[in-house]
Amino acid sequence: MEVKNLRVKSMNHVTFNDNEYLEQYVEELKKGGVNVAIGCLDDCINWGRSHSVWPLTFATACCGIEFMCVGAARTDFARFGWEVTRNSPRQSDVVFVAGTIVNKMAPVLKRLYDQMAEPKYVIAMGGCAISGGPFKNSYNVVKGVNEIIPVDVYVPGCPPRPNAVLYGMLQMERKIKLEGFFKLPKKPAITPEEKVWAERLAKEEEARKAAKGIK
Amino acid sequence: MSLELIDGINKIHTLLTDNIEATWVSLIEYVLVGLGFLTLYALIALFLIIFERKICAYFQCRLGPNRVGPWGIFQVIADMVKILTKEIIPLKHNDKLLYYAAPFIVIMGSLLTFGGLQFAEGVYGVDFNVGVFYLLAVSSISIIGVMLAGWSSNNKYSLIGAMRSGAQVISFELSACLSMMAIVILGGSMNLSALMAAQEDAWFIFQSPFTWVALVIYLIAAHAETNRGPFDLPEAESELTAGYHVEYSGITFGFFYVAEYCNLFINAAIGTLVFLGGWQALHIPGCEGFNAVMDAIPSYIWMFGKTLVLIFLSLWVRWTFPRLRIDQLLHLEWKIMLPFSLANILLMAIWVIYFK
Amino acid sequence: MSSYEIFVIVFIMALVMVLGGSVIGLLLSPKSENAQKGEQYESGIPTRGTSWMQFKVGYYLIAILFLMFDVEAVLLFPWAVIMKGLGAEGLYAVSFFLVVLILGLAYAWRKGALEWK
Amino acid sequence: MEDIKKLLAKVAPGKEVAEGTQYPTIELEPNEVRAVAKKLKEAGFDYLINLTGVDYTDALGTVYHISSSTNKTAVVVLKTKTADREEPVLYTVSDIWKSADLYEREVYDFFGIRFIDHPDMRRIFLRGDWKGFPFRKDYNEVNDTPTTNVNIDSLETLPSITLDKEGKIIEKSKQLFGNNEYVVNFGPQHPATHGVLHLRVSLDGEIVKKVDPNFGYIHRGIEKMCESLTYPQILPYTERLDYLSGSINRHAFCMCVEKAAGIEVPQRAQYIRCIFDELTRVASHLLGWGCMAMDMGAITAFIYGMRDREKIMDIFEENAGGRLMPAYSIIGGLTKDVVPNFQQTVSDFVAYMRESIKEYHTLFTGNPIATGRMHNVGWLTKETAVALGTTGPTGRASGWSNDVRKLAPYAAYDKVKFNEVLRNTDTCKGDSFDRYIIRLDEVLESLNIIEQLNDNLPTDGVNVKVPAIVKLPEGEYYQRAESARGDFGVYIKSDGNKNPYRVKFRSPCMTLISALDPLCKGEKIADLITIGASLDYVIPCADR
Amino acid sequence: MKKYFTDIFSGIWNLLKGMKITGKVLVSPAVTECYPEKRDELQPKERFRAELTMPHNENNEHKCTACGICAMNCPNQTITVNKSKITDENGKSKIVLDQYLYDLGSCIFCGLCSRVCPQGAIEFTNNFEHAVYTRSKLIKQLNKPGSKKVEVAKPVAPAAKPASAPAQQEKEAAPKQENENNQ
Repeated sequence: MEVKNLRVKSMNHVTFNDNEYLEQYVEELKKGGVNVAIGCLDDCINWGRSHSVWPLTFATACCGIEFMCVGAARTDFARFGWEVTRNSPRQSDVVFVAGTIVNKMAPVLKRLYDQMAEPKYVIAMGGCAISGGPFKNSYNVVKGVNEIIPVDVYVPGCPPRPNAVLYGMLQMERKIKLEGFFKLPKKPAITPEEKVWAERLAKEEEARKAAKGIK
Repeated sequence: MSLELIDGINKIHTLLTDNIEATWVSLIEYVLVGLGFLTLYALIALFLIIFERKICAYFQCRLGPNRVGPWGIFQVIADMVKILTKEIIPLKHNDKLLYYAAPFIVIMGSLLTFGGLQFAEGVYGVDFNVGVFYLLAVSSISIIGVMLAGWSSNNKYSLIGAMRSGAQVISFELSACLSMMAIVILGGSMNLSALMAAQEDAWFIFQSPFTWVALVIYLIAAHAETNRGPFDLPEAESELTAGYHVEYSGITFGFFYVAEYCNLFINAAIGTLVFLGGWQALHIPGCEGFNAVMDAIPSYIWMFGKTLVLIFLSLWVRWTFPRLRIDQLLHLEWKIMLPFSLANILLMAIWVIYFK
Repeated sequence: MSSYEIFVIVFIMALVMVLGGSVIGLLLSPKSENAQKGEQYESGIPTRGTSWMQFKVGYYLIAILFLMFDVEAVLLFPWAVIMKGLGAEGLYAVSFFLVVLILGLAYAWRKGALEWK
Repeated sequence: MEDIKKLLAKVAPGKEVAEGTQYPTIELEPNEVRAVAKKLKEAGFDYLINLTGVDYTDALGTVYHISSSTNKTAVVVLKTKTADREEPVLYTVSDIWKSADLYEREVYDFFGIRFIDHPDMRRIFLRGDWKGFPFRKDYNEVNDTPTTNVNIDSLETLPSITLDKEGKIIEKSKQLFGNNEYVVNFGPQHPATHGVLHLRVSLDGEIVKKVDPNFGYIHRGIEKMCESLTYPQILPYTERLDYLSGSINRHAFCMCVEKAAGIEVPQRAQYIRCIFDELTRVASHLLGWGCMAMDMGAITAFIYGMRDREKIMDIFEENAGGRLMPAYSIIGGLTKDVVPNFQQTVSDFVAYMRESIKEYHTLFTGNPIATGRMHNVGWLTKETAVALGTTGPTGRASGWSNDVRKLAPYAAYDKVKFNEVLRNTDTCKGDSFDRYIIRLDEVLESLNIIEQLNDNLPTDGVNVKVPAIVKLPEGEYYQRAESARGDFGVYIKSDGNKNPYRVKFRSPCMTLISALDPLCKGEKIADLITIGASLDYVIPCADR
Repeated sequence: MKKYFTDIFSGIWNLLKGMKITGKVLVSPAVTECYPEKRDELQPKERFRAELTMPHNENNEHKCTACGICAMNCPNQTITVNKSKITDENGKSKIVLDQYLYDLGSCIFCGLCSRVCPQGAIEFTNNFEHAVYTRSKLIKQLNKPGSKKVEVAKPVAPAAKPASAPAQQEKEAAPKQENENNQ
């Protein structure tokens, strides 16, 4: 689908920021050739996915309160069908990183992200999540969640007002609508750190099995 | 319309029997009936999901889904597409067989109950002489699925959720059962068609004051059996994050989601059939003109209309009250509802013998 | 539709629905691998020990009480159906039965079996 | 003041009370601290407000701010230090004042000072494998961000040290949970922990046996950052501590600096600051009420609370230019004067809110399910509240009168008539319901204050001249303020530069969290959530 | 026994009262503001700080003298002022602004920069729609290409912020602060 043909109800194409990114994305998609049938199916699935984005309830600090405001009556993200906040990462599609991520929290966020079911998205909400924000000089703060997990949309603000969050979610809706669904699976390479983790898990598994054997 | 529907079905039946062998005919018919059930089941779930989301939004002075299609009616379709294309996560350390069987049992439980309902005059899957009994029995199959889901996930939240749901559902099963018994006493039969016939002149709630008590008890118990708030202890969003289905992703979670809404419908439908006259129109004895007007409304509208009213009541309760704690739940069941329903049976029996 | 085939049909339909849905989900959905995906979810923290361990369930007594009352309820249903025919005599007989049942409930109540422990 | 000096001369004979300080201060040798502390406690000083670690570059030390639940306005400061920077040890006071438990862990985490006989010397905020102690002035370790190691093992063992007869240090350790205990993690990502608190809960069926709160999942090191910022630059950070009472924290910090630098703030600014403080309090309590309802399953009540809270956000946005972070107070006054229709908007809001509160009572307070879940759950006696230092609405629900607005009035609070909302201790012992209802009562009281201030708004300016670079004279300053969660304190130690030498914020939330374990023992999982909600803590405030 | 029944009925009565409240809301209109639909009406209040801007006049001129006080005052280095020294035709050397970079992604909107600016060259506007897909897009150059400092406004008229007293006196102290930093 062309970026220009992208329809978002009552918002014009030109009112959105960063259209260049989407255009580039479309160009890359086209390189692999477009199959009409798959393209059509893509559009159907993407229509569904883009209108049903269930966020994970994940809030660490101040942005979390503004995120609650987005869900409350005034802004009401239910209008977009995004109100089904799931507490389990298994059932959610997007994680709003609302608040500062510190050193101790980083592995937790990574684990939550890892446990989410594909396709999954990340919105960095507020200065802290984007770049460490106010705390970027601190010894304990992660300078941008994109160091830990891939971020799809950045919503600046400290904290962003609820409507700004809606705008960010509309940006994500546009991104989802453009994606080639069947080209989606992006397997992130397992980092050496993760290998250590995997080994540890394997060990635990062995211990568990051994314990079972004794019983 | 339901009668025309039956006529139509009969015509198809004769058409088929004239042309094809009898065994094939019944096979084709089975497939058609099955597909019909499935479609109705899915449609009702989809409708109820959007219905709840809209109503819940209005209770909370919000608008609810309104951007996908007119008034947001295609919202659930989008959800369905999304949930179908979500990854099903292969878990480690869980009991694979039970884990995948659990959604199946939940769906089967609610579909079986669904099969025992009457949707309009003459539109039903099966008509038993123990119909009420059957509905009571199969509607509690789902709970096995819930417990299996909670246990097989090997997750602490889900395990606690499963335990709670066990305690909850077996408790409220009792009240539901006893409140139905009051109706069986009044109607003198367990056959749904017979009960329908008994309500032709007046619905059961107009036949005896004790039906009201039974109805209230039944509604509370049925609400509790659907695991929806204030009785959502097995899910307990704020305590157990998502309770028994915390590890389910993609469509496997979707099955629980769909079954939850179908159970909502099924419980309301049973309540309608047994207490509110099912597909029978509202009749006032001796008021012929009024009765004729009421009769003009098709029976399926009566059925679904009354069911929707009950569902709306259930939603109203859900979106107003906080969740019960497990001891409050048991207090409510064992110390309030059970004595009341036992007393109600006796009183109903006395009423039937001496005042009717 | 004659009678009990409905169960077979519904059973098959449930199977069709669950299997069909799962197959579509498995075929269509994108997948990814990582070390932590299959682990248990517990608010983002690794589980301590296993979840399948001896666990005190408070509803054991409740289950037994339920069993008692449910069996009685099953016994009462046939009476309920033909109650009109039995008339007052049947009622007296059954109310005796019910009183015993209610006494049992009162006893359990008194003994604190209905409290969640 | 004189009485306290006499008392100090009695409990610490031969020690000089320092001259020219805000509170009577005495400096002690490490081994004298416990004896003096015990005597002080016997003399009625049972409330440890704050315990601050300080790096004096040549020594490491601690500062104790101590007050009393009976003689409420009295504050005493004790100080002690040890010159050993390699293996610094001090004596614990956690058995004398229970609230010192977490504070001492914090001092260990930041400065590496270990406390003899403290039962639990785990790191509190930083990961167990963290290198170095970041608040020391010579800290220069580099710690990288892990993405996989969740490091749960370091939470299991409780190290502690004790002295043997010769005075040598003996290391000990204890297991936190038994091997066969059913331990469930609640949080960090959990809808009911109000942030990223990590509770490790040992369960026996539905019953909670032990709660072990873990902090640090949002520890941003604000206090350390403050040491390299100028005073005006610190202001935005104070708002991000307890973001629900941001204005109040900012106000407290401004006051502390203003008092130290001798800046007189115009009356109008004082009044408006107070109105904003009270509006913040109302907003915070509304959110607290809503979250409590949501944690108990009534999502609709939460939405109603948020609906009314938006009206306050509108007032903030219109006047200060920010919603959650108004950034209105600056050193010397306010950024701008209020908009012309401010008084009208506020009085409209007050009238609206009074009606809403009635609605809340019908919707939720009267609900038998809600009351059943809150009554007789999580009893916090007055003694425990004082010992744990759980101030604010939580303490007042237990009958402990601790409203800083009353006992040390600041800004315009001495010019308005209001009651300190207390729950009668004869009829209730401070259960969840008391903590719940006191917030709604406080909202009404806040509305009273707002109304009085709003009607008598003075007309002098909103700010005064302050030098571009604010420098505080050398010394230590402490300012208390009543935030929505209790006694918020700002401790500034200045060495005369434009940056503070050490800043410490006394977080009311940390002590609230420490109350979780004693309150939840023997209650059900559902009660754990209710009690947590009724304490109404904000984790970023505790973690700082 | 009596308490048992009164408890039940008062309980039911209170539950019904609660349902009445929600029922009332059900029939009253929603308070939702439809953001993208009514985008034009839903602008934030005038004072709302959502983005730092440098106003340019019609000749593409701004008031910034590249003194860097804003960058110095920013708590977390959100602002970078790149300046260069040029010699004009009269042989006088002066400092001109090359790039005024502003990192929206880490700004905390405290308003310190615009308050301390001696020229009133920067101000906060309330355009809040900034969400992007790439983080680098959030670093904005505030001076427009080819723009230069407005020349006429030599004696800076504090027209932009007349009432604000601290801004004024901070202006006076500004050069001092700069000197201090240079030492």
